[in-house]
Formats: sequence, structure tokens, C-alpha cells
Amino acid sequence: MTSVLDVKNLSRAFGGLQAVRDVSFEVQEGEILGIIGPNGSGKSTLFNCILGQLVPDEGEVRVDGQVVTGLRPSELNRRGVSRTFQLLQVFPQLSVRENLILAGQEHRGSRLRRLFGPRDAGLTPDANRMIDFFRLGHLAEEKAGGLSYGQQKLLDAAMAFMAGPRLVLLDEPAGGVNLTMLASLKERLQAINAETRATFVVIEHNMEFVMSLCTRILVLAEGRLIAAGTPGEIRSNPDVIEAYLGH
Amino acid sequence: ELSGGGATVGNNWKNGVELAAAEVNAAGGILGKKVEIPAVDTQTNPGVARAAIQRALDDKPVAILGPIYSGSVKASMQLTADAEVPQIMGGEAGDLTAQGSKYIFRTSFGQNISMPKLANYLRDGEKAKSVAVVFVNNDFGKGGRDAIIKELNSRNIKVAADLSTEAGQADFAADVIKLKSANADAIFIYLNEEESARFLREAKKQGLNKPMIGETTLLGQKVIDLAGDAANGVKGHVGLTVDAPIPAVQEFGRKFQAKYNYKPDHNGLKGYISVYMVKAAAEKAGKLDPKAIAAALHGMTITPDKVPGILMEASWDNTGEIDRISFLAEVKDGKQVITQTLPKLKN
Amino acid sequence: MSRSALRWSLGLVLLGLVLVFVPVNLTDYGLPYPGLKRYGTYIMTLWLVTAVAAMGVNLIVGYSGQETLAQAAFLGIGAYTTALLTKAGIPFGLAFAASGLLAFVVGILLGIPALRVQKHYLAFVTLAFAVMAWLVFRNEQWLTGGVMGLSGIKRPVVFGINTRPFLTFYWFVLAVTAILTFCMWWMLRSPWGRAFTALRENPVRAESLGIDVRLYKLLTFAIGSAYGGFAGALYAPLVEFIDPSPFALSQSFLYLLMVVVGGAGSFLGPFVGAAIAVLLPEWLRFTETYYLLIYAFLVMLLMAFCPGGIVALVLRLKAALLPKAGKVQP
Amino acid sequence: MDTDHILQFNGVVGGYGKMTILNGTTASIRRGKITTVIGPNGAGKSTMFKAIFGLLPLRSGRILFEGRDVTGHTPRRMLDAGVCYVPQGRNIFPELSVRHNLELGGVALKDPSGLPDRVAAMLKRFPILAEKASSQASTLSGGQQKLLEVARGLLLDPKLILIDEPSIGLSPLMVQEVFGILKGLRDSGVSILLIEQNAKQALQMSDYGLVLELGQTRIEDTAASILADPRIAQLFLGGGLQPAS
Amino acid sequence: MAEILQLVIAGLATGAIYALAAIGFTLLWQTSQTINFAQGEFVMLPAFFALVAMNWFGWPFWLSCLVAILVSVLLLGMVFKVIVVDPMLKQGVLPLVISTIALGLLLREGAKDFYSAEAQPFPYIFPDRQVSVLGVQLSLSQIGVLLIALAVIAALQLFLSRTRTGRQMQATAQNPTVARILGVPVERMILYTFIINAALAAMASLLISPIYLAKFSNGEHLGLAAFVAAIVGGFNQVRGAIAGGLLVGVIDNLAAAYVSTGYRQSVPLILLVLFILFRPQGLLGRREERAV
Ligand SMILES: Nc1ncnc2c1ncn2[C@@H]1O[C@H](COP(=O)(O)OP(=O)(O)OP(=O)(O)O)[C@@H](O)[C@H]1O
Ligand SMILES: Nc1ncnc2c1ncn2[C@@H]1O[C@H](COP(=O)(O)OP(=O)(O)OP(=O)(O)O)[C@@H](O)[C@H]1O
Ligand SMILES: [Mg+2]
Ligand SMILES: [Mg+2]
Repeated sequence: MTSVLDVKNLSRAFGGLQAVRDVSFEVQEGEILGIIGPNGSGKSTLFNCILGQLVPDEGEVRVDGQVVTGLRPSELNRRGVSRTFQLLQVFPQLSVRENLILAGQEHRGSRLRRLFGPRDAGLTPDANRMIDFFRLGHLAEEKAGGLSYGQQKLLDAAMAFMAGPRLVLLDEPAGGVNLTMLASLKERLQAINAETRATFVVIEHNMEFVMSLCTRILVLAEGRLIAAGTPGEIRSNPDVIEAYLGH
Repeated sequence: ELSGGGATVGNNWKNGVELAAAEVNAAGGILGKKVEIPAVDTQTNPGVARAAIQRALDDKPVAILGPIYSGSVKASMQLTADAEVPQIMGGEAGDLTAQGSKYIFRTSFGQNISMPKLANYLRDGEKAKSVAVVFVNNDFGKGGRDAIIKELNSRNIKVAADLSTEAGQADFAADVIKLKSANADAIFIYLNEEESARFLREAKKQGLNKPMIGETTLLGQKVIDLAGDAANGVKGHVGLTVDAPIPAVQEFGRKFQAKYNYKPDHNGLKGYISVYMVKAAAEKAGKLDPKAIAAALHGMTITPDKVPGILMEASWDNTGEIDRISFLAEVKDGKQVITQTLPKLKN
Repeated sequence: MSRSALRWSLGLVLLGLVLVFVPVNLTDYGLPYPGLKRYGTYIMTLWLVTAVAAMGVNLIVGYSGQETLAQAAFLGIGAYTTALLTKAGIPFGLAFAASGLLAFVVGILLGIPALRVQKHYLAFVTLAFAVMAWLVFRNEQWLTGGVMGLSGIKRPVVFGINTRPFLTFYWFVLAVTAILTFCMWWMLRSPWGRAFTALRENPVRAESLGIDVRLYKLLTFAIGSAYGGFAGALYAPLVEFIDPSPFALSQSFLYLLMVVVGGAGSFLGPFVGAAIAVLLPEWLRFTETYYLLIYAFLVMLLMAFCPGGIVALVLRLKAALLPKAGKVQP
Repeated sequence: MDTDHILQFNGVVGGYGKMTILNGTTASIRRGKITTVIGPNGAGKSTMFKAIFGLLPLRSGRILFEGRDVTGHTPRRMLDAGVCYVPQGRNIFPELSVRHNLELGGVALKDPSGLPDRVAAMLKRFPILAEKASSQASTLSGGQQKLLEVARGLLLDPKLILIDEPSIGLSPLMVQEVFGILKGLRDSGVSILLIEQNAKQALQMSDYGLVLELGQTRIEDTAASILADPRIAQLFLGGGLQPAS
Repeated sequence: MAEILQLVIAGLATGAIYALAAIGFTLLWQTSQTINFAQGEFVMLPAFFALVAMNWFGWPFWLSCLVAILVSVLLLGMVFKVIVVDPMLKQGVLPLVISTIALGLLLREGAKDFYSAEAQPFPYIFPDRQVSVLGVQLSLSQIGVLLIALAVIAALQLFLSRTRTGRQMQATAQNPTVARILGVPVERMILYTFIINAALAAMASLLISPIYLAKFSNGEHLGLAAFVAAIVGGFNQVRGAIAGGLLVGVIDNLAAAYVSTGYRQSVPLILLVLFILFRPQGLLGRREERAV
């Protein structure tokens, strides 16, 4: 197995606050990794550092063995890494379908080719499939800004899949999503994972979701990695219960 | 120039023109025809000026009166030349008449005439050995500055400082400080009205007590009103002024004041005269034909006894340049006082 | 070809014909239409030139959600480039291309630093640039003629035809505008156009979807500015004289104003806006000096009741008059 | 007057533009109890809250609060009547400090003198917020921001609290904490109307449940019987989400 | 040396006036996301109100000044807010910006068409006398201007940061929807900022007009100076606007004395660009970071 994502000694501070401290981990191809931890433990910051949204103070990130620290998010995305956001991030004035086409178009041909190619970059069928899956069919032509919270959350997730990514970083995909939908989302992630060996890293506070989806889980507290293991191990780890799970 | 930076100037001109037009019409018009003078705004923008003149030309006029700003004139004089319509304008830039147009006529001295007169005055009247020049960085100011510096050099007068200021500048503190250290025998000020006033106020505040010399504008009523006490003692050369010791001119001033409720500046006079120029030339040519009027104006001298509205005797040469008497003046107790009358250059 | 496409192309052809013949005096051909005279044609030409510049502003402001207060300065760059090059004997075609290119390059140079800053700051950077460009036009007399301007700019000879006559020049500008309009339309309907909108809507998300936000921002800004340059290249031979005043900051404000008045982010917006800006002074001529006052007042009224501009207003009226469209509220 | 029910919805119809979202919604919320609203995404739950709080013009129907008609009242009037609302999503003042954000929760207090004490008590309750009391709110993590909002919403003494998915982004421990506070409030007599996607946990601590679908009330019952209903578990509680061990 | 000192003091006096305009500008930006491109005209106009009071109605100067401030508060504050800003608040930033550009045009043209196209002399509020302090010539008028401006600014700063109303105004600025949900009387808060802005602008107007002469086109320069001051000081900071205003005033004056006149206008603008590039949070501003 090769490691798709390799994070070494990553640190990032905001002023005096050390949000991420010396975090290292590897993700193997085809893995579904969960990251949990109390509020403010640095999970989102970790994602932002990996994805180039923030510049880490120290440490190195490799994707497929290549150093990507300091690359901009768009560059990473074009290398097959996509993400979702904790807070809603869609294009409010574009329709749901346009949102999805937009999410895939930078992966179709060269920039110049796109200028002279078809308007939808040939992505309408893909977009429609995605819309069907997330049950947004009746909303395909609606402006994304008018969707309910959970629907926008789903759209955000759908966008991350449009480009057929190899590595997806999901920041709380379950927040606000209906449990039934969540179950299908889980199945879908597992199916994609089985089919294309795409790799997932998921931040989540919904324990049922994480525990049933992930094969391995990392626990962050105050910016530090405090535990790692299978769902079963994590659930019974007293430190984790103390810092995070309660009872 | 009814709006934009030249609004004051343009409105003076327009009112002068309308005053004259009303008189001419009351007296039966030109060659029996009433004159109609529609006003078109250039917005003090040469591009717009060009369009405005184009529009005016579409109506096949006998003559175009204006514009006043040299930049606007420059942008449009090619058009009037092409259309063979005389353009009687207020521009004072020296090179306007040097472009070879047969259809351009001045109503006041170009800088190429007024500056030599001023330089003479600086040499003979003020006995200045060095002069500091303050000018405004626009077509008006820069043209004047180039002309005066040439004249000063040719008279061996030192240019002690050469200060450019911005059009619309509000604060002259720094300029006055610089002038103080230049220590020239006299200061030549070539700014627009408001800037002149601000400058004079600041100069007084900082105790700059050198002779301050200027051209028509600096001694204008507007500057005196705005600058208050600070204008007293300013001297200079004046091409046209309602304060001229000539009854006809003063009479014009009264009529204007009565009709528009303010005292006209030289642009009001220029506008007024322009109408009578057309009248005189048309009557000389005997027909209301643009080409004939232009031809008639070349080399013509109009005297007030024949055409009272011309106010002062004036002649035009073949390039459209004007010749006329002019004045030296000084501001005393908030009033412009003519101290000397300078003769026409050629007789 | 689908029916709506057919309708569209028919409409376009018709519009084209109208634009081509509007200034022509048809009385010689037995039609009771006197055409526009020299001045009317001049105004039509000015409208086209203004619309080209406004299209650029619309790309920057309406589509990609940035701000520019420097379009007049870019117009100036184009106008001076064309004036100087053609006066030096270089053919107009090259001068035209050079004008656009120069504006493009300056746009990039200006955009690079401006990209580092938050949204509204770009407006202020361009504002500063606009003033500085204007100062250069005024002060570098050796190059630009300073406040005296440059006169004697020749109209080009195209395929052996001299465009000096006003009608010929109008057609020439019309053709150039048509080409530039087509290019703009094509670009906006391509995936690039969608990416531009993404910048406007949510740059953070766009970046994470592989859209090179910096590059696209630069591109839109530079292309929009290049349209300013092209417009300038047409403006110089139109007026045959240039000086700094039409390129001052206040004029840049007017370009922004006309785009929003027409309808920012709508394709026809700039044409409508430019028409208003150029023609309104004509219509309001009877008000003499009050027309700017009235213009300003109308703009405020429009913004209050229909911030989408005139294009949106027309659409709204249409929806109101054709009841089947139903009630549309924001 | 109906003393049992604090809030009543009678055939409420409303929506956005030409879309109708609330389709004749009818419901009664009990006084002094916790009622949880569940339903699929886009069912109109948040829209229902907006309607109550005067943020959505209604096409028809009436909303009664304590038996009085409050249809179309402004938010301020609802606050003064004793209703407070914690909306969904991110709703902080990003450039103000955490403390100032909290204090603004007390704007509608009749007697502002007690505000400092309440703020202090709230900070004590949520030590993460206390730690960051003087930081700019935009620098909080997603969950911390949500917590700040919840804390701010609880500063007043309302009769009825509308709280829209407070658990989004909160760690399990924090969810327990927040739910604990809600229970405490209920015990002191405050009525609570809660929207949750985290339905099982929410229903477990609630007294009543309300299932909303396509803008209409499907089921109104006690929380316990909703939890026990296998049909509901299948449809709304994500039957497929069983932990893999 | 004395020369430089004189220039600096004159610069501080004008800078304090810029600061007044800049503060109003930032306040409006904060509460209603209004980039007020008519701010320069807001400073230009009140002098004309005073002139009208003096010249048309023959009222004494002090009364005219008072009237000017009141009329400004009414027209440039309340009426502006209710008629121009209110209908547009929900429409987003761009229409409002455009509206203020148009309003600027309207005020400029209005002052010109209904009062005069020409500059008008305006009396000095303080006696225009010189005093010599430690060998340096200072003008009483400049010192007076500086003191007034600073006092006003200090009071405002206290109001905003210490009072509940001030806090509510800030909340309104950052998130009006939520502020409304929490019971903040958003409309009233926004109205306050407009009133404050108008009052500040009126004061700036009365202080600057003796130097500039009252003229319809003064707004262009003043508006630009206010923007530069606001940005240099940090867009979202009242304190910053003061520092920015003073800095711009001084730099302006030094540039006028020591930089080629053709380009001296560009010096404050270069300052502006440098700040935007290297210290976008402004002189005293804090850097905003956004978490995603
Ligand atoms: N501002 C808006 N403009 C237009 N449509 C809207 C708006 N807000 C919500 N909608 C539509 O109304 C419907 C209901 O939205 P609402 O937010 O009430 O759902 P919800 O039940 O709260 O869902 P969720 O669980 O996802 O929060 C959705 O289909 C959505 O598309
Ligand atoms: N831009 C910033 N400026 C200052 N501090 C920040 C910034 N962004 C995050 N922080 C701080 O860093 C810490 C980690 O934040 P982060 O968003 O990574 O937490 P998280 O683990 O994602 O939490 P949650 O589960 O609540 O989303 C928090 O204490 C937060 O306050
Ligand atoms: Mg997070
Ligand atoms: Mg909701």
C-alpha cells in the first residue's frame, strides 16, 4: 500500500494560540480515516493547512509522495484533492446544477480548450447523476442560496465529488443532514471507496456516522494527536471519553 | 464651458453674447435678419466641445462664437475650418492663430501679444532684475508661462522660481513658503480666479511682501471679491476690463449688471464684442455667408463710431489675431484702477 | 436549428441591419427617412465606443464581482497609444492591437498587487491608478502633449477605404464593436464565464474547486481593461484630438455608473447604459445646465427601485405585462 | 384561554417568492415542555421558526402565542412578548469580542442591570468561551461559534425558546451540555421548541415530538412514542446507521 | 527647520479636518456597508447652508453655522438615510455605491445650479492671527481647528466603545439580521450613524471652507482625502481614521513643498496604495482573519 496523504510534524499557531501542534499521520490509499476531537481542537485548522488555505508554521504535507506544502488550494484540487467545508460554502446565485458543473469544469481539458468547448464542459450528465443521488432533483434549477441548511450541506458534499477526486477531505459532512440521507451518504462513500479506491478523511462529531464509516480514527485535543485506532479502540479509550465523548 | 471647471468663464461669455444679441435684434438684426444664438455646453471638455461644434455646424450657422478655453478651441478649430465657418473664440493660447486656419478669430489678446507687454512692464515699470513665476498647470497657465519665460529671457530678466500649481488647488501654504525663499524682485502670478484669490490670501497671511504682478485675471473683480484685503496692491496688464476709462465699456458694464445682476469680467466683454464682430463683418461683406464673413474680418478694423457695440477700436490681421489698446492697472482699496493705457501695437 | 435559436439569429440580423442603416439618408432611395447628419452619426459612433469600454467594466464589475474606477485611464492608455503610433506612421491595425495589449499588460501589472487585498480595496487601488495615469497624461508633455493635447489624429484606411467620411467611420467602428461584442459573448458563455461568476460569488469555495482565483481575477481585470484600451483606440480617431480631460477620474466614475444603470452582469447592460450616458445629454438638452442633475437623480431613482438596472427594469415590466410569467419576488 | 399550549399554528401558509414552503401547517406546542421538530432536509422546519419570529410574511393562517394572535409581529415585539430565537447557521458578530457578542444577547432585557451577572454565569458554564472572552469572535472554531450563539440566545428569560439545530458542529460532550441546559430551563418552566437532525438524542430528552414533512405536520405525539415507532425510525431516524463493530 | 515645522502644523490642522470626514466615512461603512462616494460633497455642502443663512436671510455667522449643522443632520443624515439608503440596504453593496456616486453628482451640480458656480469667500471661525510659540509662527486658526477636531473625535470614540448604544451600533454594522433577531433596533442604530456622519461632515465643512473657499467642486479633493485617510488608518477603526487623517494632512503639505508640483497630488495616493499592499489593516487596525 502507498500512502496518499502524508502529514509530518505539522504546526500552526494563531498569535499566542497553538491551534495545531506537531501533528503527523499517514493515510493509505483506499482508507476512510475519521478525525474527531473537542470543539476548537484544531481539526479544521489541520485541514486548512493540508489544503493550502492556511500556511503551516512548520511541517510538511505530501500527497502521493510529493511535497505540496505551500501550494494553493486550486493547485491541490487539480491534483485530485477535494474538500467540503464546515460552514456553508456554495455559490448562492448559481443554480444547483451550475454549482455542480462549476465544481467539475476545471478538470476538463486545458483552460484554452474550455474557452472554445461546450458551455457545460460536457458535465451535465455527471451533474444530473449527482443531483439524483442527493435527492435535489426538484431543486436542480433553484438558486443554491435558497436551499435549506441541510440541502446546502449536501450540495457542498456533492461538489466535492464532481471531479472524481482521489482524496477527499470532508469537514463535518453530517452536520444538519437528515439521518436517513446520512445513511445513504455513508453507503455512497463506501461504494465510491470500494469502486475507485478513493481515499477519505472525515471530520465529524456524529459518532454513529464516524464509527460506522471509518476504518481508523484519529483523536485531536488542543491541537495534539492524543489517540489513534479502530472505532472500537477509540470508543473504549478513557482519554477520549474524558475529553470528548462523555457517556 | 457652461459646466465643468470653466463654468464661470462660460456663463460670462454666454451672457455677454446674449446681451449683444438682444440689442442687435432690437435694432433690426443683421442685414435685416434676426440673429439666433443657441448655446451649447462643452462641459469644459475638449472632446465634448468637438461634438458640440459638430452639432452646431450641422445647423449651418453663419458663425460660431466660442469656445473660450484654448483646449476646447484647439479640439474644434479643424472642424470650423473644414466647414468654412468663422469661429470667433475666447482662447488666449499663443499658437491658436499660428495653425493656419483661415476661420479662427480672437476677441482678446493671445498670450503671444500680452506677455511681451507684461515683460516690458516688468522691466520698465517694476525695474525687476529677477522674477518668480507662479502658474497653473493647465492649457491656459502653461501657455502663459512658456510665453512669459521666453519674453523674460529675451529681456535678460532672471527667472528666480518657476512654480507650477494644480488647477483647483486649495492650499497654497507650501508654494508661498517656497516663493519666500526664492527672493525675487517681483512675482508673476498666472492662475485662474479662485486659485489667485487663495494664493493672495495665503501670501498675505505669511507676509510675502513683494510686488505681485499679473495678467487680466489676477486683477479681475472675482479675485478681488474673494481675496478681500489681500488683493490690494496687485498690479498688472489688463487687455479688457469693464473698469477701462472708456464710457462705452462702462456703459456695457452697467447694462450687464442690470440684466444679470453681477459685474461681468473680461469674458463677458469678449462675448459681447463677438456678436458685433459678426454684425460688422456681415455688413461689410453684404451678405450672411460664413465664408464671406470670414474673408471680411481679415484685415478689418472696426471702430466704435461705426459699430458702437465693438466698444473699442480693434483690428484683425490675416491670421485672426486681434490688435487693440490695453491697460495697466492696480488694485487699490478693493477696486481695479487703471493706471495707464497702452496703445495698439500697429496703427 | 431550434426555433428559439432561429428567432435569435433573425433578431440579430435585423438589429444589425438597423444599426447599419440608421444614419443613412434614404430619401435618395425613395424612402422617407432623412438619416442622421454628421452630428447624429458622431453620437452613434461615440455610443459604440463608449459601449466597448463599458463592456469591459461590465466584465470586471458585473461578472467577476471586482471593482474598477480606472476605465477612463485605460481608455486614455489606448487613445494615446493609437494617437502616437499612427502619427508615427504605424498602420491603425497594429496601433489598435497595441492599444489593447498595452491596456491588458498594465491591467495585469495593476491587478497583481491589487489581488492581495480585500474586495473594496481594489476600487481604491484603481482609483489611485486612475489619478496617477491622468497626472502622467498631463505632465509628460514630451509624450502626450500635456494639457495641450495631441491633434491631427488620422482616421484609418481599411482595405483601401479611407474612413475619414463620418459615415464610413461609423461603419468601421460598428464592425469592430460587433467583433469585440462577439468575443465577449463567447467568452462569457464558455466555462470561463461560469468561473468568473464563481469569483464573484464565493472565491474561497472556487479556489478549493480548482479554479485558479488569482489567474481568473487577473484575466477578467486585464481583459476588461483591454476593452478600455480598444475603446480608446477608437476614440482617438473619432475625435481626431485628445487631451487628458476625458480620461480623468470623474469619467471613470461615469463608466461605472453607466454599467450599473444599464444593468451590471447582464450582457446588454453596457449598451443600454452607454446609450443613456451618451444620449441623455441630447434628450435633456432643453434643461440646459441641469441635465447632470437630472441624470444623477434618475440614477438614484433607478437604483432605489430597480438595482438591476434598466435591463432588469424592462424584464420586470415585461413580466408584469405578460401575466403568464407570474409574480417574481426577490 | 388555552393554558396548556403556549404556541399554536393554525393553517399557516408561507414561502419564498413563488415557492410555497409552509403548506397549511398546524401544530400546538405545550407550555413548559421540550418539543422537538424533526423532518427531512428542506421540510420547512427553519421556515416555520422564521414564520413564528416574524421574519417571513405569511400568505394565510394564524400564529397564536399564549392565546394571542402574533401573526406578523416584528422580531422586537416577539422578543418583548417573551420569545427568543437562535437561528441555524453562523450568526455571530465576527469583529466584536466574544464577551461583547454575549452582551448583545441582552439587548432586549427590560432591566439591563442584571446583564453582567448573567454574562459571567454563562461564561462559567462554557469555559471554552471564557478562555476566549476577549478574542474576536471570527477566530473561534466552527463549534465554538455555535456554542457562543447558543449561550447568547439563553441570556434572556424568555417564556419560549426557538432553537434551530444547536447541535450542528458541537462535540458530543458539548451537545450533552447544551441539552442539559435546555432540560434545566424546561424544569424552571420555560417552553422549548427545538429543531434537530440529531433526532434520537434530541427526542430522548424531549417531552414531545413533531414530524414535519413538505411543510405539513405529519405526526404530533409524545417523544417516547415517536421514538418507539418503527416506521418513523425507518423514515426519519436513519435506520441504516448502525455502528459497525 | 522652522519651515518644516510650520508645514507640519498646517498639515495637522487640515489633517484633523480630513479625519472628521474619514470617521464619518468609516462609520457609514461599518453600519450599513455604505461606501459613501458622496462624502466629499457632504463636506462641501454645509458651508453653502451657512452661506444661504447668512446671505439670503442675513443671520449672524454663529447662528448660520449652527443652522448649517442642523440642516446637514436633517438632510445629509436623516433624509439621506431614509430616502437613499433605506430602499437599497437589502439590494446589496453595488447599487448603494452607485447611488452615492450619483448623489455626489447631484449635490455638486445642485450647489452649482442653485447657489453659484463660483467660489465663495467664507469667514474664519477663529481669528486669523499669528502667535509665536517658542520662536515658531503658529496660526491661531490652525490650533483651534486641531483642538476642535480632536475633541470631537475623542468624544465619539468613547461613545462607541463604552456605551450600550455604541455597541449596538457596531453589532448592527456587522450583522444586521442577527442584530434584529436579538432585539437591537437596527433602523435606529443606522440612523444614528448617519446623523453622526452628517454632523461630523458639517463641522469639517465649516472648518475647511475659510481656507478652500466654498465651492461646489471642493468635494472631489475632500472626498479623496477622506478615503485615503480612512484606509491608511484602517477601514474599520475610528481611532485609525484620526491617525490616517493627520498623516495624510502632513504628507500632503510636505509633498506640496518638496515634490514636483505636477505629481504632488499622487503622493497621498502612493501612500494609499502602499498601505493597501503592505498594511491593509491600516495604521492602527487589527488584521482580520477568516476561518473557513
Ligand atoms: N431564503 C430562501 N429563499 C428561497 N427558498 C428557500 C429559502 N430558504 C429556504 N428555502 C426553501 O424552503 C424549503 C424549506 O427550507 P427550510 O430551511 O425551512 O428547511 P429545513 O426543514 O429547515 O431543512 P434543514 O433540515 O435542511 O435545515 C427548502 O426547499 C428551501 O429550498
Ligand atoms: N483565524 C484564526 N485566528 C485566531 N484563532 C483561530 C483562527 N482560526 C481558528 N482559531 C483557533 O484555533 C483553534 C482551532 O480551531 P479549529 O477551527 O481548527 O477547531 P476545530 O477542531 O475545527 O473545532 P470545531 O469542532 O468546533 O469545528 C480554536 O481555538 C480557534 O479559536
Ligand atoms: Mg471545525
Ligand atoms: Mg433548517
